[in-house]
Amino acid sequence: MTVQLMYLVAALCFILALKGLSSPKYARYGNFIGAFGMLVAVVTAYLHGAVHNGLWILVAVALGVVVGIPAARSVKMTAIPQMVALFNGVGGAAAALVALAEFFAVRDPGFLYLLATVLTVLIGSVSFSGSVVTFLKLQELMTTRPVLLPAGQQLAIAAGVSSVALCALTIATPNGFLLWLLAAVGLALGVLFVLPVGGADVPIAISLLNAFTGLAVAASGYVLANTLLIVAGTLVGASGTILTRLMAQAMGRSLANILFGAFKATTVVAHGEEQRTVKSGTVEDVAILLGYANNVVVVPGYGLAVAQAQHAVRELVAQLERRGVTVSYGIHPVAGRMPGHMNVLLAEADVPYEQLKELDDVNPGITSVDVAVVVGANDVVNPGARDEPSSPIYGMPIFDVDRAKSVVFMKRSMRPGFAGVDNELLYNPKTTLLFGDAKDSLTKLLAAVKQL
Amino acid sequence: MTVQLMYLVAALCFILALKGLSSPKYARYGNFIGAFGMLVAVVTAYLHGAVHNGLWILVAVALGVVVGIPAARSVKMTAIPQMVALFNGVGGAAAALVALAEFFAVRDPGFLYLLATVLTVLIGSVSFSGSVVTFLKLQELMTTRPVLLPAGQQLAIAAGVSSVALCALTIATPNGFLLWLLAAVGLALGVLFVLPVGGADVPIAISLLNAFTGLAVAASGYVLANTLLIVAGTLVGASGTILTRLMAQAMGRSLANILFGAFKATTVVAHGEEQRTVKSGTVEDVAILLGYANNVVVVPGYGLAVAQAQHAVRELVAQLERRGVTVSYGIHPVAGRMPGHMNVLLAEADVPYEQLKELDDVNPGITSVDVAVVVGANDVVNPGARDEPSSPIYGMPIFDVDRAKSVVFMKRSMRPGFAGVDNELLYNPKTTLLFGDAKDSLTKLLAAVKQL
Amino acid sequence: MIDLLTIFVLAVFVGFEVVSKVSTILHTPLMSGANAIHGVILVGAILITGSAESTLELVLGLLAVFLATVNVVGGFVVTDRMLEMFRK
Amino acid sequence: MIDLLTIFVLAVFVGFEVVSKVSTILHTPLMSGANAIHGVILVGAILITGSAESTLELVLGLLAVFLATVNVVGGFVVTDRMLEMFRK
Amino acid sequence: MGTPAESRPAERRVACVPETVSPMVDAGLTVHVQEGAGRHAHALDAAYRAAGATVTAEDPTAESDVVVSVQPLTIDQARLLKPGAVTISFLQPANERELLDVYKDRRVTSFSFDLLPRVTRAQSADALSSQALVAGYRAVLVAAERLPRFLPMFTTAAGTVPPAKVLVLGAGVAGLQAIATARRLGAVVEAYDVRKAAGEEVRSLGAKFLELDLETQSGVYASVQSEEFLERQRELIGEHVAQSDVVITTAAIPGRKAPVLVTTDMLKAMAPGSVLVDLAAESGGNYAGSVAGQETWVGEVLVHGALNLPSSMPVHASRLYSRNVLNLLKLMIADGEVRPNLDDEVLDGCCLTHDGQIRKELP
Amino acid sequence: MGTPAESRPAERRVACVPETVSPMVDAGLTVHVQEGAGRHAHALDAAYRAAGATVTAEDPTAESDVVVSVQPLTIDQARLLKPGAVTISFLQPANERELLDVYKDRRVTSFSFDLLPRVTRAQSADALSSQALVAGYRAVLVAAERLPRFLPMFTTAAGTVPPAKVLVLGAGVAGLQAIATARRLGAVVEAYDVRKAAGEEVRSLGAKFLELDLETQSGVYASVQSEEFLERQRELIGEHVAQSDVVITTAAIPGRKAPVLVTTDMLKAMAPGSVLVDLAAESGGNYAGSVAGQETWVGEVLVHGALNLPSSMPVHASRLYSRNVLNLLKLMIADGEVRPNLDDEVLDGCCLTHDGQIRKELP
Ligand SMILES: NC(=O)c1ccc[n+]([C@@H]2O[C@H](COP(=O)([O-])OP(=O)(O)OC[C@H]3O[C@@H](n4cnc5c(N)ncnc54)[C@H](OP(=O)(O)O)[C@@H]3O)[C@@H](O)[C@H]2O)c1
Ligand SMILES: NC(=O)c1ccc[n+]([C@@H]2O[C@H](COP(=O)([O-])OP(=O)(O)OC[C@H]3O[C@@H](n4cnc5c(N)ncnc54)[C@H](OP(=O)(O)O)[C@@H]3O)[C@@H](O)[C@H]2O)c1
Ligand SMILES: NC(=O)c1ccc[n+]([C@@H]2O[C@H](COP(=O)([O-])OP(=O)(O)OC[C@H]3O[C@@H](n4cnc5c(N)ncnc54)[C@H](O)[C@@H]3O)[C@@H](O)[C@H]2O)c1
Ligand SMILES: NC(=O)c1ccc[n+]([C@@H]2O[C@H](COP(=O)([O-])OP(=O)(O)OC[C@H]3O[C@@H](n4cnc5c(N)ncnc54)[C@H](O)[C@@H]3O)[C@@H](O)[C@H]2O)c1
Repeated sequence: MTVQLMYLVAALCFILALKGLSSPKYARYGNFIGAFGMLVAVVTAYLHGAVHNGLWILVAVALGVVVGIPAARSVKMTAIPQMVALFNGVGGAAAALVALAEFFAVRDPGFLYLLATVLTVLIGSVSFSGSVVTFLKLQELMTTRPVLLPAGQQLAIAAGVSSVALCALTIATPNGFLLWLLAAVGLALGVLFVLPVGGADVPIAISLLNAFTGLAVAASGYVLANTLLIVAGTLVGASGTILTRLMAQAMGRSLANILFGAFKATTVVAHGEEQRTVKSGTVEDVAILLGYANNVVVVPGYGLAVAQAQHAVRELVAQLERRGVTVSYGIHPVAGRMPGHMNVLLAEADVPYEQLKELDDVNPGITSVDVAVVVGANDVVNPGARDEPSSPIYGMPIFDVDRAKSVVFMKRSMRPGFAGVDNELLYNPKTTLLFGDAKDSLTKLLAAVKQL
Repeated sequence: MTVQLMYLVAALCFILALKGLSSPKYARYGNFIGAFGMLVAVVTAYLHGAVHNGLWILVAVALGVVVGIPAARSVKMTAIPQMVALFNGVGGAAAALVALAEFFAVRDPGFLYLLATVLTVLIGSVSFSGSVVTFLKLQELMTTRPVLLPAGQQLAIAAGVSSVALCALTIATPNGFLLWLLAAVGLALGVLFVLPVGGADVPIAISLLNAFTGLAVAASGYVLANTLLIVAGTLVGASGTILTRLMAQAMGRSLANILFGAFKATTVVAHGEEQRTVKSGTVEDVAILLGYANNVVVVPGYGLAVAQAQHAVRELVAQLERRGVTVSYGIHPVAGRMPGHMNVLLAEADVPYEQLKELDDVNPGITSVDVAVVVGANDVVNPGARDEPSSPIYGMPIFDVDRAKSVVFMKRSMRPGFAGVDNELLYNPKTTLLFGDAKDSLTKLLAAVKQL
Repeated sequence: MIDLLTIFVLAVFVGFEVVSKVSTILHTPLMSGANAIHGVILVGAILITGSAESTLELVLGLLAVFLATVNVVGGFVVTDRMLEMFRK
Repeated sequence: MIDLLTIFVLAVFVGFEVVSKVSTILHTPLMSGANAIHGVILVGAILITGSAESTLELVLGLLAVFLATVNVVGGFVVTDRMLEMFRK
Repeated sequence: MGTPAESRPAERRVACVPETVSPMVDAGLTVHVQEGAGRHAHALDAAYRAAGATVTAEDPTAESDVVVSVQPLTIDQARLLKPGAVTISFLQPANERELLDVYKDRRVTSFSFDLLPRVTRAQSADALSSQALVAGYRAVLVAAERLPRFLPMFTTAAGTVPPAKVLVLGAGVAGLQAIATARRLGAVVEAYDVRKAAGEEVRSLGAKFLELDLETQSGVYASVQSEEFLERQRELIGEHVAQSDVVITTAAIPGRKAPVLVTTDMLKAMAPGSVLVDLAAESGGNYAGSVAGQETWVGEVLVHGALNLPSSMPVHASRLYSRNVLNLLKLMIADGEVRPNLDDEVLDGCCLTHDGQIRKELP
Repeated sequence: MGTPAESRPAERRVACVPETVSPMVDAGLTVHVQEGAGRHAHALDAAYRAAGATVTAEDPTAESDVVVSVQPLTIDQARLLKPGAVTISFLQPANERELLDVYKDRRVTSFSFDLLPRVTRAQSADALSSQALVAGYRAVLVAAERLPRFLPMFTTAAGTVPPAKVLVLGAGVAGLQAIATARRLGAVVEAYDVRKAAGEEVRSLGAKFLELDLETQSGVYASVQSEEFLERQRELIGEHVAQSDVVITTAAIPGRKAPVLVTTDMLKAMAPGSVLVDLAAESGGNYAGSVAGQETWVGEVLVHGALNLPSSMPVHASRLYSRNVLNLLKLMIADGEVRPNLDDEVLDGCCLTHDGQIRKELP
């Protein structure tokens, strides 16, 4: 009874953890609560369940800690996604192993029990091998482009069918060997599943595999008749599924497309011309970027005027200031299409004159600017004017926003500005593009910042 | 098994129903889904559980339908709250009766079972009698003011203590008579609980009793070992509790205050001077009012200028127009503090001239205006200027917004305008007051309308 | 038993989450809808009546069935009426 | 059995509701946090190892314990690192 | 009702425009307008005729029961008035003693907009307000045209031009409108007034209110200030004047000489090319040296003594004025006849002569 | 470097203001300014001295290697120039044949802002733009002062005044600025231009662009239009002119006579008191009857033929111009000496005479 209660407490912690992790304000607390819940669960399980082999278990846990913590600590920020993939994979493997071990321990298993067992083994191994492949991809230990095996599709179908058959068979005639075979087929299936996914879709695949692992854990909960595993696994499975869908939406891909696309081996093309990639973000991304910045410079241009977004930009700036962000406007001498175009607009929107900064006010301190928001400007922030003597706009002074910590670029398309010159800044890895009419984007951004 | 599955389906429907009911867009579907789930549950229960007395049950159900539907159909919109109270009460009674009946049916009950039984009986009867009293209050069959019995507080404490004692006693020595006694004490407790609640707090009390009934149902679920009852009852209990808190917040009262206030018999004073009541709404109320209107007129005044809310009002109007609401501005000749004050402001915010309407454009069609939004104006909408020859402003033409279907009045306080004359419109039952700086209110309103 | 407790806890969460962001104007309809839902006690009433053996049980049960039915049908109908304004 | 199913359904709802409005920038931390949570399989691994009778079971169990531990500690630590930007 | 052509020099407005003829006719009046009365206000005789008025070659004063004009009638015209006739105009009682005596002798009932009580009911007849609106707007245009600088800020390839600083002294109707117009043109505006309520009003137009360390007046109208007070005020205003590119002064006290707020020293401290527009020039000037209708250079600063600015925008000024006249007339008309009831607080307030008596104390 | 006082009539700007003296000195020049050169622009001799210039009693033209001015030098001045000297000014090559011949003979290297190529690099030296900015702003002030009506809308107790309608023809730099200024003052603004891109530019200022049913030109500059085209254009513009209270015309084709867009008939159809400001008056006028520097009445409509509007706002116009001069000079200075490199596309484009040759075909 006490044990069960402790498990319930842990389950509660997990729910709260997920809840916290969904809000920027409470995300860190969420993570702590989750860790706390885990501690409760593990200690309870150890005290109550480690009847035998207590020492061995301690050793294994210690080993895990020794491996896991330094790995997580030392990984570079940019390499975190593959790390997550790896952790996910080992989780899946653990679930499969638990089900296998339990299978050998139990006598006379029932139907539902067997069903749960095979599911755990299958999903766990898919998750494991899939995760390992995504890890290899992201770590660039193999190509990041979609890998299309000669008969990949057929192979995948074959693996799928045989895994289902093996499941049925194992349930009908419970047998250790069949289960091992199922695990092997699962491993193959995982590899075949992830190989054709390429480039930008890999994180979505990781999220899906994460949800899979959650389901495997839930299924293993049935196997062990342990409510905590069921609840926690289901939570992860459900939230992971939603999350996968959200991620796919955020990248403008349909989930079905990715899932079946993977098997149909649709090539995933990188955006941009000449195969150059740009990073396009969502309103929420940008909102968080801005909301948690200290120092923001807004550089308006002709697009602000076209969109008649002067009021919208002022509202956004006011909202950011309410959050304690320091914001100023960088007014370029030739922004817009007539001298003083920006002045006219911003005066109309009642932007205080003191917030208007010129080139010489902004550029010297630009490296300490957290986010430079380029609203419908283009030529006036084109680093080519500074760096490329061959450029037709060479020699025009610009706002050096490429030296800011990050750049948000609002425009409708990849078209160049007045001078017709391509802008290197668009392809800068620091730059997040927010496509769409400036007024629209700003209005949405305002709403999103308010939600933070 | 099928039965259980059907119950699960019903539980699912209830969850979806509550989810739907929390969003204006899906509220009606939510209600339908709830009703559908109920149908599933009841039919299942009947087919599976009505081993005996099937006909009797049908008769009772038919009677219930015959009484319930006409009552719900014919009640006037203004009398709906008391109807809800009544329905809630009979629900509580039913729960108590079920627990009683079950008590007489079962042999050799365990501790938890008994606990659940006494809780059901107690809470059910509190909910029943409490609801009846709120019904009487709202229907004005008794005074709506807090009723303070001579020793009300002592009585309530006595009833509370004796009910706890009776519970303990019943669990210790299961006995039908004690249970009946408990029910009686519960009834008394319910009456004592609600009597001191007055005026504006009655709906909050209803909501709390509603949550109580939910808990009673959940407890009866334990008694009957029926998961559906547990889930549905808990859902209602939990959401009802949250809802009660939200309602209290919306009225600016703390829940604790109301709960203990009820026993401490704090008088609830109506707002306003000379005991006249005004209706002050929340931003969300007003947002829904506006968002679902067809025809809105905004009447700005000096307060708009003081708050410098010209941009904010334009944004709100733009958002409403995006929702398909027709909006115009009523510009009074002497609004503000200089001729053309409103023109200057609204031109600055780039409000198109065509949207500015004069007295003669607005007044003739005012009765078909769904909402008139008075933003920091006062004298120019004071019906006294039209109706009261003794008023110092008698004879000034006004916007007849009191003839619109409803009025939203944004101002910071109950202070009068330039002329220093009290404004009857503030006390008009059609009027919802939104207190606070106009710019603030408008900005919040904008956010709220976007959420619809 | 612990399973029922788990169910209870989870249901509490669902109940909290699901209504946590409701706007004021929906307070009353939501309350009324929830009110109709707890009319599910009708299921309990039917079950108890269906297995009633003494007259007392029968009478209590039938009364409960009647009251619960009123709760259910009245609740849903009244909620629907309140929601008419959202028909748009 | 049906209780476990109910638990499952309710947990699905809680899972859905709880993350339904998360902003893009939190996608990765949330995924990573959820990932750490499914490391709760460690509990299963401990239980199974704790009652292991054959060597096979023991080996499998210990391997599972090790892997699950990596999942748990790595997951929480890495999530925390990602969330550093929200410290403000 | 008769509308003679304005005969005072440089008056370009007209007391009745074609648009208001038809409501007057509806009210039961026959309207006579002198030929060419609306000439400066671009109101053609043909338009008057089309609206239902009779255009007379001669001055219609002698034949009319009601004579409306902007400026007071001349003594000669006044002598033509029918006994018991009604006149409506600005009368500037302090300057027009002789005229009043004529009115008194001829038992004329004369109304002056200068004296109209500023109660809510009378707002629609408040010609002081409507003409102050015009004056405030024009004052900024006059200043902007004379200023050798931009009012708005411009960031251009040829350098950045800072916004001009405009200081408005006196925030009555004209002052507020000047603030609004200067802000529209992009200037940075500061304003000052002795009245307490003015602070909020100024800020409500987005301008800065100067909080001087002076006891200031509450109430709607400014009253006469002591010379010490003004001395102290000038001290405090001084530095703000020096930092401004444009100063517009509108401070007035009803019926009195305007307070002196700006001194020659202050002007000398302003940037070369700056402009002062003194709307109070006609009542003595907020700068002692300003002369109504003249521009003078004080060092490198141009001082524009405003003379009848509303008249420089005759079309709309006349239209507003003419509406004010109509609305005042409506208060007097009963059963199609002009029969002013002097029990009415509004008419009582602005009636100067009636039945052979001068009804107000003159300053 | 020398800056003579402007000697052409009614020129109030100056080619070098005190603010730009010190950067010029920094660039290695010695700056001579004629006494009183900055008088109209409120730039005092003392200020020049303080900034590091030498103020000379005589015209410094004869002693200078570089002579900067706003208007072209007079023939007499040109005769004084050192051989090989550099001059910078507007030159209006079409009207100044004789001067060019003098320059040619004296082997003067002359640069004209009229011809500056409008490439990105040259923007900071683009005096046509900077002066057009001033002209566009002033045009609206001129119109607003002359209009007997309000530009903004007012709802007052004395009735509602509708906003004035302003029509801007030609949406180049000056036209766009006129649009912006008129909008600031609250007018309802429409505009038209033959260039395709102008539509978006006009709308980006919140004004309405007239979509006429004409094939219109793409590209940055307008080219010469056929007479049929103009005929058709006038037809379509006609009714918009009639409905406007103010028309501001700025249409120009570089180096040519301005296209005629407005006819007398159109003006006659406007409301009495309306105003036309023709910024193209100096190059023939967008209305054939407008004369630069004169105001004429066409029926009840006032036609203002603008003459050198930037000069009416000398302080800021000079400041911008002087910055343009500085920025152009910077392109010529190498090692502290003025040595224009005519391979530079910008200098090449605006160099009219060099080394005894006239380098451009004159129209
Ligand atoms: N200031 C002057 O006096 C003057 C006069 C003439 C020329 N110029 C020249 O104009 C240029 C000014 O630079 P700039 O940076 O201001 O403008 P720009 O370089 O022309 O860039 C404007 C950008 O705004 C985007 N845009 C247009 N409409 C938009 C909308 N509705 N929403 C969001 N984005 C929109 C366009 O991209 P999308 O199409 O992809 O949206 C474009 O990239 C300079 O090259 C300057 O030399 C200036
Ligand atoms: N137009 C003219 O030429 C002129 C000139 C002089 C006088 N008047 C007179 O001024 C009056 C104009 O009428 P009106 O209806 O425009 O104004 P009003 O009657 O003076 O009412 C203004 C209302 O705005 C509220 N308010 C002030 N600041 C606010 C803020 N920051 N946020 C929200 N509300 C705010 C005030 O209530 P709280 O304090 O409770 O917020 C007040 O009730 C008329 O009586 C007119 O005769 C007009
Ligand atoms: N209730 C109504 O219907 C109504 C109508 C119009 C105006 N008013 C009010 O009447 C008042 C006066 O308006 P007005 O334009 O006729 O005033 P005005 O022309 O008589 O004076 C102009 C301003 O100068 C100010 N002033 C006087 N001495 C000053 C000094 N030493 N320093 C600085 N400022 C000084 C006055 O306070 C006033 O604001 C205002 O409050 C206005 O709102 C009311
Ligand atoms: N790239 C740069 O650095 C830069 C700098 C300044 C200006 N410009 C561009 O140069 C162009 C011209 O500017 P400007 O002010 O010198 O022009 P301008 O003074 O030569 O002419 C004014 C306007 O008149 C228009 N026009 C000519 N014939 C017309 C007709 N028949 N009807 C109507 N309109 C007619 C022209 O299209 C032009 O827009 C604009 O596109 C401007 O944006 C570019």
